[in-house]
Amino acid sequence: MQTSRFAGLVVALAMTAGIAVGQAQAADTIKIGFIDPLSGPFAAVGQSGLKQFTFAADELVNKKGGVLGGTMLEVTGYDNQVSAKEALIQLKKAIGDGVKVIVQGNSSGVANALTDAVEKHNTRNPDQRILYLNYSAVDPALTNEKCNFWHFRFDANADMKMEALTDDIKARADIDKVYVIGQDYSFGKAVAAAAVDMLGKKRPDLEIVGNELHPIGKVKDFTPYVTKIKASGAKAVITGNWGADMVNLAKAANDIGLDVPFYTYYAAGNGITATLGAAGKGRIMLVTEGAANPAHTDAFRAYTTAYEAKYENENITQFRIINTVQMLARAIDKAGNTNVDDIARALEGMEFTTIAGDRVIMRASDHQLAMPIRIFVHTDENVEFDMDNSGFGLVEERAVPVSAVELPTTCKMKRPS
Amino acid sequence: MSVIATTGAATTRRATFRRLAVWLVSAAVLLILPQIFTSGLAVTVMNQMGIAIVFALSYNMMLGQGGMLSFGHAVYFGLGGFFAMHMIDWVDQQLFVFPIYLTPFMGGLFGLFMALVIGSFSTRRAGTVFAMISLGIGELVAALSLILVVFFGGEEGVSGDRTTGPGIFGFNFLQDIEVYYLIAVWVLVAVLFMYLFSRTPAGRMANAVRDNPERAEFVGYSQRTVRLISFCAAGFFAGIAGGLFAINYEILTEQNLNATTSGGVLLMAYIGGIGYFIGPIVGAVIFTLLQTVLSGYTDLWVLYVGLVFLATVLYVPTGLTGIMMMHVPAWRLGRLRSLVVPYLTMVIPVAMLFCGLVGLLEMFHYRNGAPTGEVEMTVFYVTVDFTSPLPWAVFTALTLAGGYLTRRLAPAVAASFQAATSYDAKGSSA
Amino acid sequence: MTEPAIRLRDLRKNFGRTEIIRGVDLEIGKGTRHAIIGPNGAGKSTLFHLISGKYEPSGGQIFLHGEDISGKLPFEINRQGLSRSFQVTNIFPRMSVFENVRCGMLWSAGYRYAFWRLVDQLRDLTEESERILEEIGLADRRDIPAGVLTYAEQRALEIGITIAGGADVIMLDEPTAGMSRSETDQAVELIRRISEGKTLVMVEHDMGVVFDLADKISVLVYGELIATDTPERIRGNKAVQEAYLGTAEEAEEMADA
Amino acid sequence: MFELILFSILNGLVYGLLLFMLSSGLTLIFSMMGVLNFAHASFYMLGAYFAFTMSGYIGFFPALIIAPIIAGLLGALVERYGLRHVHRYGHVAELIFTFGLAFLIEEVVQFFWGKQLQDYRVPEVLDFTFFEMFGNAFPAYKAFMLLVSIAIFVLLFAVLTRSRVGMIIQAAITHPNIVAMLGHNVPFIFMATFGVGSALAAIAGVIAGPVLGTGPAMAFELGTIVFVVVVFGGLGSLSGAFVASIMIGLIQTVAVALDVSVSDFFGLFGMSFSPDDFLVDVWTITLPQIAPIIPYLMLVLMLIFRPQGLMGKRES
Repeated sequence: MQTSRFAGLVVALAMTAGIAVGQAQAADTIKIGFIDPLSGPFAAVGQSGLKQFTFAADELVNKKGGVLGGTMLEVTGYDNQVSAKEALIQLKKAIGDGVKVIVQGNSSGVANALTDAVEKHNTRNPDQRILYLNYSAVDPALTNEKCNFWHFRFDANADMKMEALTDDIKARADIDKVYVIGQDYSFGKAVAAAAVDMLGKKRPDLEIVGNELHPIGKVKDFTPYVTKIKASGAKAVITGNWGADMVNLAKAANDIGLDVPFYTYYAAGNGITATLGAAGKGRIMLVTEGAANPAHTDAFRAYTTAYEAKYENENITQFRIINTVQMLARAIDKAGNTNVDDIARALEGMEFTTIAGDRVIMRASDHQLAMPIRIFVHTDENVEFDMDNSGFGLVEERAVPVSAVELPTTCKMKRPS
Repeated sequence: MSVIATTGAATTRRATFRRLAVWLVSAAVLLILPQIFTSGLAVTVMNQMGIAIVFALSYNMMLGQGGMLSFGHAVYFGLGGFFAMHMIDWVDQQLFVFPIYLTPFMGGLFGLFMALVIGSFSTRRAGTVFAMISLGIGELVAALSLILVVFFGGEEGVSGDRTTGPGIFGFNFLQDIEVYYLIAVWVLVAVLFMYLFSRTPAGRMANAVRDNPERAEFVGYSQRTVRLISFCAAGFFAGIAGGLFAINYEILTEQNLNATTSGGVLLMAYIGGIGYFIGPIVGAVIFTLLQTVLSGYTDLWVLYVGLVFLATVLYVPTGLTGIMMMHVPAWRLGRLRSLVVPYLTMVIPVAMLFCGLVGLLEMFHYRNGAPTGEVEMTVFYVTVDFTSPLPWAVFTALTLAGGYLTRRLAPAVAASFQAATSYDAKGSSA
Repeated sequence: MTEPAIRLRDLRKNFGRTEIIRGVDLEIGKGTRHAIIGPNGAGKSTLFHLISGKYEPSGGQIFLHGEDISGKLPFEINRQGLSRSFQVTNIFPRMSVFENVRCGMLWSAGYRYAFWRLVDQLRDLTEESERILEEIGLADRRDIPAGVLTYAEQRALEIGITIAGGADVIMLDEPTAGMSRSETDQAVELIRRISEGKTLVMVEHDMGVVFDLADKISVLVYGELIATDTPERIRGNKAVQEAYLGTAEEAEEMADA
Repeated sequence: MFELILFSILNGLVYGLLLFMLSSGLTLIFSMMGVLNFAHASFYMLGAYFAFTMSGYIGFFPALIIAPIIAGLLGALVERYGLRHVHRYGHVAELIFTFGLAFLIEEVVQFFWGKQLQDYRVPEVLDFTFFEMFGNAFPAYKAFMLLVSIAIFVLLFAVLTRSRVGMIIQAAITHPNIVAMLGHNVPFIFMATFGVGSALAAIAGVIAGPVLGTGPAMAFELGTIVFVVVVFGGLGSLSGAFVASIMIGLIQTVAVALDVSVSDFFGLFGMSFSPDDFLVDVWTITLPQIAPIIPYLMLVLMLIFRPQGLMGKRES
């Protein structure tokens, strides 16, 4: 007994002392802090994002000589465990490590916390400012009432995506009944509200036969929901569901035999495509930026091939990460120094041609990247780059141009003098 | 064994002085700490520790002191925090004037109120029934927090600005270091009051009810009321911790009251040792270090925390504090020095075992997610090629040798420990 | 005539269909030492549990100092001045011996659920607890956890907790069970001292103890009282002797005593 | 509406019987050892993961047998080297141990299989529509789940009421001390019970994995619901667990079908609320919206008003 107690003590103490699985620290780099989940239930998405960032920084910037004539970009992961509290701690940690630019994307809740914290930090510590590049959090508020000078969004916000989605529905006269289902939290509600609003304007004839919220992450079997959707006679379903809620919804639809399109935001990659498999074929539509199948440019084709060769089980799931890295590098070069305010000013209004050939603009008024949005379909036919090594992937069905998805903003940007 | 307290006035006064000295020293340490750990991260981590200390101690008012195992203590932490956050917002909107630095008290009152409401039915029974009710309430409140947007702000939560209210001594809490001192004061006050609570009739009877609820009823106490009082006090101090959280982070979200936070506080209290007043303090400090610092080094940190927790439950149910306290008799007897050599002989094998295990785990983990073609990784500042059998062999050998030596040496160390702490050994004194 | 300390009127208790206490009427006068005896399974402990509030009566009434306490909760009954010990040691094992005794007196000393007073500063409590520790002979065990005391010491502590609150009705459930002869003698002396001027009700198997201490004895057989009388008369009571024939040993003991 | 409810009831049964497979094991363990096993659903998860990996090599049906056996053996080891050790520190320590174990198993699963959802699919032989009802397909795999659940239920019932082992177990449930006196090897019985309980959970995992998803969060998601079932049904009561499983299965599915909101309810009494009301969130809550959290509400209410549960005899 005493023995084991003692052994326990030593192990515990040794662990407290800190396990050193250290990373080498290169000198003279510009540090980018990647603050997203690296452990816990959402770690898969975070880990994949970190790889995509590191790869983009290495391939597209560092291998081409870096920025400012030879300074390299260094991406470091900070585990925020998708918690606002941890994100703020990690932000402090990153600042302590000399990070100038933070990137984050998973969860609008965390994004709201971070943008708030960054603004406060920058106001309270003018000599230690940091830049926040949001590559995936889509809450419209971030570039509207909550906008600030140091926040830039490289993903299309939820309203823009809904604009694209409803444009697609507008073009399909066969869809006269739509069912909206989502997770019961801000994003799910925002999707529902935007869908009702925009469909009402674009298709007054169309009937919304169901508008439903379910608790997030608590529903084990979606069969009753799908049964209800089927009974309503809906011709299309709109959902903002992600993760297991998305997969289970699609599986239940397949089981019941609900053969209508599902317009989704997050139904691909990180195991979801593989899990959906045949169950989602032709049924799951994904509204997102980017360009997967077929690749629009050789450059993007080569890039994707190289990435998938390096990481066997990974895919380019977040095209916007490439834009984020490239535009940041260009802004640093344009600013000519690493002053955060200068970089931010350089980013404002920047016009850029993406690796896939799209023209995008970082709007100065609200720091929202104006970009085309595409509707993809989940299928195993004509797939150039599949996902999760499943044979299934996303094939582009339709592209909605920038002009159609540009929305006015309520942002009143306060710029530092 | 004739250590009877000679309750002379002099002894009492000396005891009182000694007790006072503990608090004064603690205050001094809290004052000096930021001079030693000056980095922004250190201050951030210390702020978090302060919040965790109050929260974990409040939890132990139930588990350790009152024998109530709760799986939903975050509810009071979170609700107190949300209320304090709204207070800060109301001050910001100039609905009324209230000093921000006192909002934790309001958070505490709200936590107390909610504890009173929920405790009125949940404390009727202890044991499994209480644990299950706390679990159910925790799930309900967490789920409702996403539905009731007006109060909880949905997924984004509620945020505000702590700097707008009337300041104190010229502090407006613009910088984290100012918040540090605010938290330090609150921690000191809250810990003092939690300690004093344990010394009141209500606090003593909480221990009695924990030990033997039936007997407590036969000396005039309703076990339910005793539990309710502890529960409310725990809710109050959890609410204070929530209020501190609101000031420090300026945001509260659903995560502050969900099962993860509730589970975390149980881990903290238990690893630290629920049988001692200071146990949860130790646990909160260590858990915060693991969560914020270790997580920067390895993705596997949660696995390590799980291993430490399970090892604690299995082998040291008295927690880390219990291990320290085990040595008090040896210290009293002046034999602590006799343990130095045996402990040192253990250091090497245990370190070997530890390095070997961690190395194997880390290599296995890294290999799973490594990019194609990359075969190198860094373990313990050494770069290794995980495709070659050599590092695997080295770490396996370290594990096995360390494990073997630990087992071999353990009885001798245990024997020296026995000798050092046993009263019957030669020169028995006191 | 003054109101008796305890009065039972047609008290009944059944568990399911099994009747354990079948209509007991009893008066226990103020200031008397009253023993309840009877063969195993007669329902003595159940009777204790009924009076002290651990069990709720199925029928009948219990009066403490003339007030109806039937169906009240243990702590309510305790607050009205009745304190009891247990047959199986029932202490606060992780608290110190001193604290065990102090817990016994917190309520009656008027401190109730106070969370604004510090126990260590309550001189009266400390002194009174230490006095009781002296009385039960555990003064030198003051600061060790009660759980590590020897059996006899725990029995003494059990009594200490029971009397700490200064209740005027004290019920002891087999206070000397499992003790050696010398330990029993000490316990008897202790009980005699602490019950001075109080009403004592006890269940006891040791006839020596019973006849030594009791002013009055009630005999309970199969849930019914067959006799209540002074020790001398009980000894000569035919019905009692018959009842005890089944358990010869105790009958002999009774004759010896 | 009628067909919607009927179909929901059928699905509710599938889900309810699955819950029973989990809750029966948990109940057995609780009855014998007095331990509410927090890690029970972790064995459900292990079952799914084992079967997922094995079915790639030996096929689904052999995995259906072997995965639970391995999980059961693991369970027995946990009892032997973990729980038995902690037993001396009391029930609270045991509860905390199983809590820690659940936490650790989740991490270990992520360590070996990663953090992603696993592509654990319905076996091809069962991947077809069994029948159609009012235009809704009922997949063959669900029928298979129903069949396995019922088979397990019947088997369990038969073993408990007809066999010698069952007699001992039943005796142990009601009079744990007496069985020890009869000379049965109680530690072994404990270990075996824990193993069998874990294996039952693993079977549930094997068959539910392809339908409800196989990922690191699956244990936690279902674990609390199973807790609700056993506590609601009455700790230590198999029949209570059965009734509660079916009830919760049905409530969760049927509630979804009924689109009623709080304001609809008050509307019955002629009350209405403005959308600007401070409590607007409360008035607009609908039954489907809260369907999955109804069980927790039921749990809390049951514990308040009848702590021994629906059919339980003892409290803790």
